[in-house]
Amino acid sequence: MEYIVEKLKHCDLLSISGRIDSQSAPELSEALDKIMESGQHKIVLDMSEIEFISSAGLRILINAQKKCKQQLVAGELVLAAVPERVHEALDMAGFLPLFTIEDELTHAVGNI
Amino acid sequence: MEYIVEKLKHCDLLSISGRIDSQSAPELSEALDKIMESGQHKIVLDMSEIEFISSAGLRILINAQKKCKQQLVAGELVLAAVPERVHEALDMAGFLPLFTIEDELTHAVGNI
Amino acid sequence: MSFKKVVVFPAKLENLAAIDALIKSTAELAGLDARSIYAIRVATEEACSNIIRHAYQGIEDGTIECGCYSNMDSFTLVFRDSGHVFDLTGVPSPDLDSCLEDRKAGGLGVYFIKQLMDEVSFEHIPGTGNVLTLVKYLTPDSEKSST
Amino acid sequence: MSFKKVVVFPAKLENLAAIDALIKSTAELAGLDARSIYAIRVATEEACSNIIRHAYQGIEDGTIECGCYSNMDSFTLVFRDSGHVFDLTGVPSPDLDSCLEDRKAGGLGVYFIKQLMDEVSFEHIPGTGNVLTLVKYLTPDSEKSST
Ligand SMILES: Nc1ncnc2c1ncn2[C@@H]1O[C@H](COP(=O)(O)OP(=O)(O)O)[C@@H](O)[C@H]1O
Ligand SMILES: Nc1ncnc2c1ncn2[C@@H]1O[C@H](COP(=O)(O)OP(=O)(O)O)[C@@H](O)[C@H]1O
Repeated sequence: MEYIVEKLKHCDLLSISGRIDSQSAPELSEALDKIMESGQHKIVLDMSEIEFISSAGLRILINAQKKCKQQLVAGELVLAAVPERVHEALDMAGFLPLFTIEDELTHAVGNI
Repeated sequence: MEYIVEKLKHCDLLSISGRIDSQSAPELSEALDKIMESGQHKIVLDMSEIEFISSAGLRILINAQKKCKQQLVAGELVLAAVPERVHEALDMAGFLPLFTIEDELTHAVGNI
Repeated sequence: MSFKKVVVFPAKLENLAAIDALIKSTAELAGLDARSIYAIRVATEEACSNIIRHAYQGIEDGTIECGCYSNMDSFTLVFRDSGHVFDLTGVPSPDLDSCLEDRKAGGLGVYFIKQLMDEVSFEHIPGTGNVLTLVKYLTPDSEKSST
Repeated sequence: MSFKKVVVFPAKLENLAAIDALIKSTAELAGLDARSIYAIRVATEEACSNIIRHAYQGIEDGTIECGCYSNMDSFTLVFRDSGHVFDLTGVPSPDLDSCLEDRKAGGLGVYFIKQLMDEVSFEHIPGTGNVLTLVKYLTPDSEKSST
């Protein structure tokens, strides 16, 4: 897994790529934690370059979404540019109702 | 010239494509006017698909920028994903200091 | 086409990518369609990460034997370990309908395995260890896309 | 290579795209580099839209004769019209440094023509009309990229 964080006015944009499994999921967790510790709880996750994700990755997403939404001024983790296989995993996990999912990165960043 | 407007929470995203000359510039003007008449003065212009622009197009941009910035709550026309030739025309016109220019559409939308 | 391939890996999280590469290339060789291959890869990650994290919890130097068996009708994965005995076929489905606050973060792995594979069976062979067998049927579609 | 091409267009804004297509294909044929071709296209739009909007202001059924002349050293455009006489070579440069509020929206066209072309000359031939001549030199670079 590789990632880049871009700090924007309205949100942080976290772009992750590669393989997210039990081995690499902690890196995703740290990346999200660092953003939240900086005080930003509006996060757009660019998932377009994810090649593989297992339940270990999904676990990180749900935990981050909980933290974002628990803030006094509620934040949100928005999932953007979700590849088909990743979407199927989110569906199988019953996560679709728990996240805003945007096809276009610009919409995600513009609407958060 | 063709265009699409996408209404986002933080701005309107206007994507224009094709040829902007003295013949088609009025269409660009109308598109921008319609957005401003709707009350939105934060506008991101996606220029990535512009094939050709003459001074007639630049004239529209400067007029729109003036209107956006004159608002009580100042807006802005941000130029995004500017092709090289268009950038050269903006430079030649001395417009570079008058606009925020963002390489990435997501940055433009996320920072406006 | 019918073949088998068996490889033993040290039970470490850093080997998950290597296990995935083995399973992926073998499933491609077996002519499975892209959707089935991805399903098998996810099931494998879930099964092997559970073995590494749970079956070998507190145990050093464990191994996972990954066996791939392909024939005309199906693609079978057999994972063998000598860790704690645990029959995942008995794990109940997680609650997928609760609201965000009540939603459990974990407990999806076994569910994914059951959803993604056509047969899931567990056997403990005393003296030898745990045997988890996962089967994916080759659909006419997947056979077609194999040509 | 040396050639010429002359086409007459009705002086209407809707013909700007057709004029552009002519100039572009001719400049490509002349072997100009992409940057020079774009410069010539912009200069042409500025010149022809000024003829349509200003030279023929209040005049119906005007025409623009577009001539392209290519030789080893240069690419020359000659635009002829029979509208109002106007020597654009005398137009002063716009102020490009004022702040946004004071910036004029127009007055860039003639400036662009002068910036983009190597020679700009105007002649009024009584009884015939206005002749605007724009020349772009072929640089060694543009000749190279023509092969
Ligand atoms: N191979 C195994 N050995 C021991 N315990 C296991 C094994 N696989 C699963 N478990 C138990 O079953 C539970 C559910 O597993 P799973 O659905 O993969 O979710 P998670 O691993 O995220 O908790 C685990 O928390 C663990 O207690
Ligand atoms: N061919 C022409 N015939 C008559 N007047 C012209 C012609 N070209 C330019 N002009 C005059 O010169 C001015 C500057 O032209 P230009 O730099 O192209 O800017 P713009 O057309 O945007 O005003 C025009 O406003 C017009 O008054």
